Amino acid sequence: MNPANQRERLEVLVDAPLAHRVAELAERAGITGHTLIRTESGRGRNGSWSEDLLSGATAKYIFLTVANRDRATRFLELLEPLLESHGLVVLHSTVEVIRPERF
Amino acid sequence: MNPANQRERLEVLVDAPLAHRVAELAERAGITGHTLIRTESGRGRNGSWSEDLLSGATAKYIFLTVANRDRATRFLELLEPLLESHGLVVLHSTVEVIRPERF
Amino acid sequence: MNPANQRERLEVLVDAPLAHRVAELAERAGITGHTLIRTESGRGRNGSWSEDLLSGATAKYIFLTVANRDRATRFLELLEPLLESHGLVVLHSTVEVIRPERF
Amino acid sequence: MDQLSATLLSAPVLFFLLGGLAALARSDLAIPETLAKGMSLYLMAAIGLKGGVEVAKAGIGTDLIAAMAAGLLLSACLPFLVAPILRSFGKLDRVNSGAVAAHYGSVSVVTFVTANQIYGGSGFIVAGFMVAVLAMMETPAILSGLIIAKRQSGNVFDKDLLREVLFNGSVVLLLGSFCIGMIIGEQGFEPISPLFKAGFTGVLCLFLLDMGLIAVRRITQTRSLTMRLALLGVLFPIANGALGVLAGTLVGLDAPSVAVLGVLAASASYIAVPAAMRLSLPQADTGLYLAMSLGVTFPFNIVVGIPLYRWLAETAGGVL
Amino acid sequence: MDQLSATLLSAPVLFFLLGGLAALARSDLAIPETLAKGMSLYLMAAIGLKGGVEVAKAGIGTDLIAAMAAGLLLSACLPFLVAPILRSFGKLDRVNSGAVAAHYGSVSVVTFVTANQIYGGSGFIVAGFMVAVLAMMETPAILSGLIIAKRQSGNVFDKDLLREVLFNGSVVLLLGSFCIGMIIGEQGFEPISPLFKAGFTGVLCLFLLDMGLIAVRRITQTRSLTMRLALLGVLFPIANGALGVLAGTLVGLDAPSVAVLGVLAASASYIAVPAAMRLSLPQADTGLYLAMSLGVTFPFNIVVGIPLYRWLAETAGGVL
Amino acid sequence: MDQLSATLLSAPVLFFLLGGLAALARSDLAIPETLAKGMSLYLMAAIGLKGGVEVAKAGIGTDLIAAMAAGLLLSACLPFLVAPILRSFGKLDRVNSGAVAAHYGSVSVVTFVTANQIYGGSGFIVAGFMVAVLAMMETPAILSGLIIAKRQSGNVFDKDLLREVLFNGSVVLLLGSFCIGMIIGEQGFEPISPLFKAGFTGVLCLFLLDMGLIAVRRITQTRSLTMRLALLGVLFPIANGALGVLAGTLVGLDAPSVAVLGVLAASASYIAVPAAMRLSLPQADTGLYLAMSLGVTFPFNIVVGIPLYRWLAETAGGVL
Ligand SMILES: Nc1ncnc2c1ncn2[C@@H]1O[C@H](COP(=O)(O)O)[C@@H](O)[C@H]1O
Ligand SMILES: Nc1ncnc2c1ncn2[C@@H]1O[C@H](COP(=O)(O)O)[C@@H](O)[C@H]1O
Ligand SMILES: Nc1ncnc2c1ncn2[C@@H]1O[C@H](COP(=O)(O)O)[C@@H](O)[C@H]1O
Ligand code: NA
Ligand code: NA
Ligand code: NA
Repeated sequence: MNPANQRERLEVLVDAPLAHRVAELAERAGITGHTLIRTESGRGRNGSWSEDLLSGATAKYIFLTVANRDRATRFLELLEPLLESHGLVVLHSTVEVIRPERF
Repeated sequence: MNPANQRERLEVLVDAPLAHRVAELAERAGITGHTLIRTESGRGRNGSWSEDLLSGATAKYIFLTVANRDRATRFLELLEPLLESHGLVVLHSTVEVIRPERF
Repeated sequence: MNPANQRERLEVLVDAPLAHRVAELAERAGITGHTLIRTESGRGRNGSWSEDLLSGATAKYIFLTVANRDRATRFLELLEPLLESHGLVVLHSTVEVIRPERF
Repeated sequence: MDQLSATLLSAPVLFFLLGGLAALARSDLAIPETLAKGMSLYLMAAIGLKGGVEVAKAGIGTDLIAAMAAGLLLSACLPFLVAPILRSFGKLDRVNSGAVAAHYGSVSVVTFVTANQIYGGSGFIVAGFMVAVLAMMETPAILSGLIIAKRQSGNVFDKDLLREVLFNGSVVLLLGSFCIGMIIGEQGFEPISPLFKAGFTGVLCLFLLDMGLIAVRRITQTRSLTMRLALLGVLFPIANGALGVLAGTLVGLDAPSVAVLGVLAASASYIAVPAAMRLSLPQADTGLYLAMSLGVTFPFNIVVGIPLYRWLAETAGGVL
Repeated sequence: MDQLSATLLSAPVLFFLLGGLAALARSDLAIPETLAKGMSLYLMAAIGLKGGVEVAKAGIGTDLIAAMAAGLLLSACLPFLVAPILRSFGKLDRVNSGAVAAHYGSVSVVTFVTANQIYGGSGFIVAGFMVAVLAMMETPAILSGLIIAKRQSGNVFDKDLLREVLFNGSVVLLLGSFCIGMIIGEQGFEPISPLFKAGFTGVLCLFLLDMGLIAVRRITQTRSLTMRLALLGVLFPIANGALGVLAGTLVGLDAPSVAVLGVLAASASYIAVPAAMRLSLPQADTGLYLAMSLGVTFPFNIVVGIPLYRWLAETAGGVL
Repeated sequence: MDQLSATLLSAPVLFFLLGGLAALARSDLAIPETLAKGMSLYLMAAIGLKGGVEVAKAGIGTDLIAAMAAGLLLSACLPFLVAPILRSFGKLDRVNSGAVAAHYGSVSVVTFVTANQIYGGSGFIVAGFMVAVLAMMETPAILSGLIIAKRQSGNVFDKDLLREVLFNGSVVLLLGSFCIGMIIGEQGFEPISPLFKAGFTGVLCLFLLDMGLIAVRRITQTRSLTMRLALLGVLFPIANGALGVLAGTLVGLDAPSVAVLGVLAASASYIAVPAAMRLSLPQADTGLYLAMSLGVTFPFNIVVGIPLYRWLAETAGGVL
């Protein structure tokens, strides 16, 4: 892998009604792009959930964003206070991208 | 990356009607959480499929779980016998997590 | 990780009506399998989008495929000309697979 | 009780029971979420239109004002009555008791619709303007619940929440359809009545089938519903329903409207409030409030509550 | 054959053909999966209710018992007749022949519904209780298919499967609606008849449009449908349909019910069985059994089979 | 203008305005995409059937041929009139001006349907065959738009695109239902008329509610809609509508058909064309053409255009 092309890949599991708050934080950290991925259901320490359009309270998305190290670090700092209260799960890894200047 | 925060990321592509069996195996391996991700369609050696709510026989999910090495290894052992018969695809990588004690 | 089991993981964010073109390129590169993952919405330099079944013009999928290095490289070469015109985002990482001869 | 068996043997309630039994037997019967959402939107548009058309016919009277005032008061105050009991007897913390209390102050559209259907089927006709009361009662309870939950910390409200409260989708659709009904009147309603009137009871059946499935699954999936809380899920609607009947009788509504005000007070939200709580009180236990509202109170109201509040209304009308 | 052209020129069958042609032309016409699922649930609820209401009117007779017995026998036995041919002539292995055989023992709700519609349209009225027979025939074939597939290995059944067989969603919905129809009777059905009766044929048209698309796509996408298996997909319904007609005539049903028992025997499942096979025989080839059932047998029955089994039933009635 | 207030006070248009207001207030009211897609398919099947049944009654005359010729010409030529203005006044590049121009040459099914509904409601009855004209006008503009966008580079068409143009889902459904309507005639339509006729206006209301939400969100979300382009989004329908009225009058159609040809020429596609553009001109700005077509031109036509083109048609009929 070419380290110049490496960027941080962040995945945040977030409740649907809160997704746009996470997007705002990403934007505040200077991250310009993200993609929300659809989930079906899941289980954690707080029991199981599945998509529920009726109450709109239990659907979750995976917020996926790729960014350079600086922005990723800033984003994680901004997320910090929400982690416990909002029950977020955050995964962090690295990927190689094409046209790295975009991220 | 801080190795103390590293956990195993397992993704299992599984038929919708079998997803809860995979979840049971994960639980038996001591894994407390997972998320099912929605797919649309795919192609493999056995031809192509796409989501099909009518017969309920051809939809698939990606079963995503993050766990420490011990549990991940146990889970993979439990999955072993299903791999061939159930046509599972298993991907394994590592991620950095926040609050690693949860996984 | 056992390097003999390592394969390339490619994720391509692609517009729904163009997904089957990407699949054709993968096949031309000798890649036999892929999975399309559903997304909900996203934001990039060209503004934000969300799934839109009415016009069918703004939905996107994540095209996920796992392949050995040769095929992955060939696939990326074939994708090259589409990157700019089709606004694709390509992520590249490595995963460990079970039954590596399949990929 | 003749009322009770008439309720239990109506098609909508039978479909609700079928859904509940299917979920108990752990059948794989399931109605896709998207369709449930669509049916819920349809029911709101239809009930709004119907109410508006009736008001266009009957005119707006002082009854409407009185009923709205009573409804607003109930929605805003019930959470404050309910919350202390959730904390002491129910053993919930402040945040969860605020979240649950907001649900009991607010209302359930489908309980309202089912009550209208069952009452109307036996000639006990509810006034059209009660739809407007339904819409008004959806959101004040959200503010009360948040005040309870956040009494100490300063910022109770943010702009997201305010929008949620004022322009909540179900409130907009109910009030909007109500206004459209008032504008188009009976004549303008005619071309759309095959969809919104003739199809109504049938859609309600399918929707209640799904609610039966959801109600039972909510109870069996949750980990935090204690016996005490389940008991409160039955006692709250009885007490709140009685308060609703009392309020309606005092402001001088007719018996069917009094009964429906009882139904509204007794019912607990499962649309507007859960989404607002997820936004404003993400620490609260979603599984818990949905289990209480959808799993316990909703079935109780559909099966027992609807005839009960009618009986209370008729009794109160005779006594007061 | 006058029957055949009457069938071919009815709106539901024309929509089916439209879907097939669109898929052949590789048009991008598509009906979202969720809506197809919703229409399928609607059709089951409607047909169940309708049958129940009719039984409430006509009463339960010995006919019902006779038809149920014949149906159960057919569903349980047909897989054992079909499987050896799939192995020898069709060249399938044990597991796949068991899986496919289960589909042919079970039934297709929409073939049943379409037959009812087309027969009824020309005054050949099918008894309401045949809906119960339809429901009973859904799942016995699953057990037979598993016995065939797993003859050697010990554990044929597990608890997931048993639940699938007993409380399969479509069985629960069909039988549940049937019971609700019996309870509410004609009078209770009236308020819901605009949705469940007036709307029925129209929804069937849209559903068959989708089935036409699916049928052709199933055939073109699969890799494992050989000419031999496609041929069996046409021969099985003819043979099974004839057996169904024979059984119905022997137990003394009237001609329309005999014809519909033929339709049931001839039809192949595409809802209950595929999901059960995916669960219990994951090694079997999903593409294959869906291609045979949806891609070959379903269109054959809709276009040719429905008039054919009627003709057989009328002929057998005269001869026996 | 009496026409205008009759339009504005009809239920479908009021629901459209409700959707627009809700989106302006940033309410969270939303109709799931799948249901919008389903309603759109339903409207196309229903309008196709209705047109076919009417043609079966009235017979095919020279009117049909004249209207089809005029429609084809309009669809193929309008992009060439519109594109230069998009480049000069609108300041778009070649690719984007071709993409946007294709939308204005093609047509909007729902604008057509709403016009039919509103005209028909006041006894201004549009001929059934105009549905066939609608279907014919969907796709020629796609080819014109691509010729504009790709004038230099050689390969304008590939096989995907050709299929898209010839067998586009909405064209197949419209023409297919039209043919089915012609085959089954009034008698065969009767059993399906509760769904496709009685339910029609109601579904149109719910669909327009969603279109109101979408229209406003399209405008507020896009970054590339300049004031100049928004102005063109209003001027194009007026000019194209006048050309459509002129063409219809010249080929000798009756006033209602002339008005509807004006509506078709004035309307901009939001189904067939955007998907084709995404496929063939992926570099073009999706947000831009959807904002112009759905956000500006669609609301203008629904609220102002429909009465305007009728007035033009009646005036032109008197003058020419
Ligand atoms: N180990 C895990 N792997 C994947 N997803 C998880 C994991 N733990 C929790 N989740 C997801 O995060 C949600 C909330 O987790 P919790 O806060 O533990 O209830 C769960 O419902 C899962 O969807
Ligand atoms: N190389 C691959 N990359 C991603 N997904 C794959 C790959 N191979 C197979 N799959 C998925 O796994 C399913 C089953 O694969 P198979 O057993 O080869 O038919 C396929 O339909 C794909 O959805
Ligand atoms: N940094 C990023 N991380 C994740 N997804 C992205 C990122 N940038 C762009 N995307 C996705 O790619 C789409 C197109 O990007 P763009 O071409 O920048 O508008 C966006 O709408 C997002 O869904
Ligand atoms: Na209440
Ligand atoms: Na059968
Ligand atoms: Na046009």
